[in-house]
Amino acid sequence: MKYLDSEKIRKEFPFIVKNKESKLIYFDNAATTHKPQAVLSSIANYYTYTNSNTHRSSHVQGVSSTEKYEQARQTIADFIGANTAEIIFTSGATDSINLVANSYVQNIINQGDGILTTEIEHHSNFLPWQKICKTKGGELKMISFDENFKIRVSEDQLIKERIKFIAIHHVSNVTACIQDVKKIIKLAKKLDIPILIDGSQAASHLKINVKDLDCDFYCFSGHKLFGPTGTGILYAKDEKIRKFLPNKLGGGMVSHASVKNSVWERAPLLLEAGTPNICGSIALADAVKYILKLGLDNIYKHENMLAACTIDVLKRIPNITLYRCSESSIPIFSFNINGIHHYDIASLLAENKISVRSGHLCCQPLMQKLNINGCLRASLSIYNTVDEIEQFGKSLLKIVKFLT
Amino acid sequence: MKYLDSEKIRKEFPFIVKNKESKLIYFDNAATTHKPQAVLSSIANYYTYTNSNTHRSSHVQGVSSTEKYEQARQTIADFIGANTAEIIFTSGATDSINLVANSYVQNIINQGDGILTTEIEHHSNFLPWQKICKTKGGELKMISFDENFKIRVSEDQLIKERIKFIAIHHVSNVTACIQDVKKIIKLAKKLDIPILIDGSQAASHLKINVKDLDCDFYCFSGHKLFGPTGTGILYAKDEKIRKFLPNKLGGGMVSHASVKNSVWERAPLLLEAGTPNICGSIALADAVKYILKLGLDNIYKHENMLAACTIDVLKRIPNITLYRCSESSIPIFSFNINGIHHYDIASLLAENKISVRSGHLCCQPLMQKLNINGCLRASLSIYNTVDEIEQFGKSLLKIVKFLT
Amino acid sequence: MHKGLKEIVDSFLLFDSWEEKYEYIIDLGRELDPLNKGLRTDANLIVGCQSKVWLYCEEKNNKCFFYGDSDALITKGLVALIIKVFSGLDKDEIVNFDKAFFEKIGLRSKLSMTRSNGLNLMLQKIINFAKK
Amino acid sequence: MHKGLKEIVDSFLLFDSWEEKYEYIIDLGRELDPLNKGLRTDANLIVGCQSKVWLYCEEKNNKCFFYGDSDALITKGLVALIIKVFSGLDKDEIVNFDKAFFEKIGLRSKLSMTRSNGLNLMLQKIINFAKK
Ligand SMILES: Cc1ncc(COP(=O)(O)O)c(C=O)c1O
Ligand SMILES: Cc1ncc(COP(=O)(O)O)c(C=O)c1O
Repeated sequence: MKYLDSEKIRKEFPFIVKNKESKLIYFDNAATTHKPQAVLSSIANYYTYTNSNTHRSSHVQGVSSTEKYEQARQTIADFIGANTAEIIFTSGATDSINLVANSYVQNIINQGDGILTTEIEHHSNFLPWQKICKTKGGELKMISFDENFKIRVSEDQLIKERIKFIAIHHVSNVTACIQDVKKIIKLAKKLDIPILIDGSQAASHLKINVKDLDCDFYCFSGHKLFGPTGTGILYAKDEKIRKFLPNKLGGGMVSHASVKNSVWERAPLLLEAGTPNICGSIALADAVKYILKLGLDNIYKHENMLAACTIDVLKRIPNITLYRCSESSIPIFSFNINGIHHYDIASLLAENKISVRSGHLCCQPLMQKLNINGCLRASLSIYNTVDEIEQFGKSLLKIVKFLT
Repeated sequence: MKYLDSEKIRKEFPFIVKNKESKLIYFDNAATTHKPQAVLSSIANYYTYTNSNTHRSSHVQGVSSTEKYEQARQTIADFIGANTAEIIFTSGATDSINLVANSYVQNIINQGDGILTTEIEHHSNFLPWQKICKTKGGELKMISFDENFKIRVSEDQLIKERIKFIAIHHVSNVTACIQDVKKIIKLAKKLDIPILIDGSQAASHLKINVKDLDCDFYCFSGHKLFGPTGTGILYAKDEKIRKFLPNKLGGGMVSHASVKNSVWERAPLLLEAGTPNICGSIALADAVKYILKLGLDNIYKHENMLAACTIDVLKRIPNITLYRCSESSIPIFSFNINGIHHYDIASLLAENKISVRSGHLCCQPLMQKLNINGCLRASLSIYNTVDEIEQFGKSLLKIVKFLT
Repeated sequence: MHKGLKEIVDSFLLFDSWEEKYEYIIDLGRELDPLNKGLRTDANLIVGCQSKVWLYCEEKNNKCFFYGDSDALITKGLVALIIKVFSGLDKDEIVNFDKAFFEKIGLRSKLSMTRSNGLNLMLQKIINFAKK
Repeated sequence: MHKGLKEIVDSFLLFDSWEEKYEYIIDLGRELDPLNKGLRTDANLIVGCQSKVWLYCEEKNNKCFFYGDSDALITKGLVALIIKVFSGLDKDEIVNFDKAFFEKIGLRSKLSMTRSNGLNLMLQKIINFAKK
């Protein structure tokens, strides 16, 4: 029944080790995860042994820094089944999505064209499309979803609404729902509509293969994947990346520059102007290696076990409303307790050394749809334990009683 | 005569300590500097004790992470004499400059307007303006410079060329020249022309006060300032930052979002969409604290001493041409040796464990102006020593002999 | 420190458990004068991420008076506490108020630079009002 | 490993100092057949950051032949070395060429994924030519 050795894993995370005594329970992993020692060591080692600017030097550290950086790109490419030259390093999922918006989508949307997305998106995968529609006279269209938060697109809608671009989440940071993106991508491909998948909440939980999915764009942040802050990935299909116009210009992205004219490099370098987050990207690759060592299958099964426990515990709370997919999902639990403000509960959980998120979770359109002003969210990761879940349940019960 | 204790400083840089045995000489500090232990510890401590997403959580780590991040902003603001709300965290100088280009300059340049810059700029402070001129029908105009690489602007030029924006370097990464930016800013202010100063090569060498300078924008990268990769700063004057239209949209930059409409946050949060490089920015503030502890006055004097030594050594090299300001400058030395390709010399210096840069140094317009295809660059920092300079001189002599 | 403040600090020092502390805070909220419906407007709303705070500022005879509300129990209690602290002071007293007070009663984190609960913004609004 | 390669590796093993090694490399460059002026075109230019490399590829009787030049002495030597290694091989031999060879002679770093000297791009061009 045990897919991962959680005791061993907990020892590999300095944050968990340091908070052992204080018995802190960290259930805000959908916001950001902690980092294993392997990642901290990767950072320290880079600055101690390699540190140098990339792509420009012939000296030993310069070459070695470039090699490590490009190997990191290879590691990420392998992780999601892409070609190396299809991986762009960004500063996070928000940066990745905006890069697609500014360098590509902006140039293909004309008056009256539709961009299709959902009300379940994180603001980062919603606002950029809203802006393009505003500036280019396009229309932002919504995909409907059922009571399980599963989205449904029809060929009919795509045609009728003149959809020229689709942007959807792979897994929601509120509902935990794993969307059947493959089916939607297939439909999009049939009509030759480029499609972006926001994998921010998928990459640390599911095995991803972008070639198998056949999407045009896929993105995620490093910091939600046991990697450092300030790192992110954009996968862009070769045929699409060629059409990108750079939004950021500077060192490293031109082969020739003069007062009159400049000749650009090829992607991905074209899209990584300036000194990149060299150390961050290398450490992110080491986070990926850490995940691969544990095995995504094991992680998925282990987290399913944790999810089942959490559901059991939450069922015992009176007047609870879960906003959650009952089908395939990851260990995220968004909920409200009737008559009690989510913020009151989050505050008192914090007093009880349990960290959960409360608020609109950067998903205001969904909150409006659900007709709530926010909710609580407990989100688990590989280092969380059944004991913690039970403690969470007990504290929650006590707090609910206290507040009613 | 000794302003800094270099032996003590060397012990504070893990990279230098680890390379002590191999006697590596790192003279590529204009590309990137090494990081003191204080910065490495800052990173490790953040991930071990604080790690959490900012601006959104009520739980203990969330609050503490936000506080540390905002304190970092305060530290940087104090460092350059700005108000806290005028500091935007970016991923580097290139990112900062492009932010100004995309969020502000793009909206003020019309057909026939001029943008004024120099042929001495780094590509990162050149290509964005070239692009805006191309797309908006503006004209890219050049400031002339004397044999010392000092630039000279006249009121006449500003008026005649219909200049609507000025972007210049504070210190050049090739010529080491410290420009009298204050004088130019004064002129710009007189005609109400917004002006950006690229301080990438200034921030680790000179005391900067943006209020005293009175520029509208000032920027630099963290990694050239003993801080981590993937960090950078943009200072934007309060009255200007209010006019920025965000180029990147996502979590944390709206106060209200709905399918119909969104209401934006105020700057600087408006311009920092998505999870920022929290750890990186905090570590950058710790790098700044490290600099302040040494004292910029001491650094400046110490580096002047190193520069004088280097000049002495280079004078002994036959057939050398220095591309360098003989007046106020920082310890950067760009040169060629007549009849020998710069790359050949850099390669052999690398064989001799001396790291210098060779090539166009991301300054192709300047190379064209100088009528060269590239050059060598030795750039020093606080941990470099007189011994290293002498060793460099000896090796260089030997190599030049070998190649002629 | 005026007498009301001293009383508050003393109360906080007595609490052994979070239950006691928050019972006190929530009770403060219950005792808060209800905000005039006409003042519960968007103009008086301070938008934080998690709970709503309304705050109305008024000057009478050189003293400042504050009226507020929140949709969350604990936040409402904190709004009441802040009003208790600042209402009736003159502008100078508000501007020079020693914020260590909030530290003393262990609420620093609730009032820090986060946008999460709007309390920091509320404090800023009060101080800005006093600075005008 | 063809005989020419063995010879190169053996030479490199004998070098005690950088002077010897680079004398050998530079000499290789001096012995390189000069590139036909008509082939020193932008189309044959491989733009690296630091030194220029021209490379022209040709197939004759199922064998590949390469001609090249550089503006830097050492790069020219390395161009000569690479041409020595690959010229005269058939396409399959090139595609399957064991790149550990460059490691053996201590030039891995000069041929790595950096754009700094164009040598890596040169190698890529040769391999791409062979793959066509
Ligand atoms: C003068 C100058 N400006 C801008 C930059 C760009 O900095 P970064 O590559 O860190 O974005 C550099 C760094 O090479 C520089 O020296
Ligand atoms: C589904 C989803 N998309 C996008 C994002 C934005 O990620 P980041 O803030 O790291 O850019 C998040 C993170 O909160 C997310 O959960």
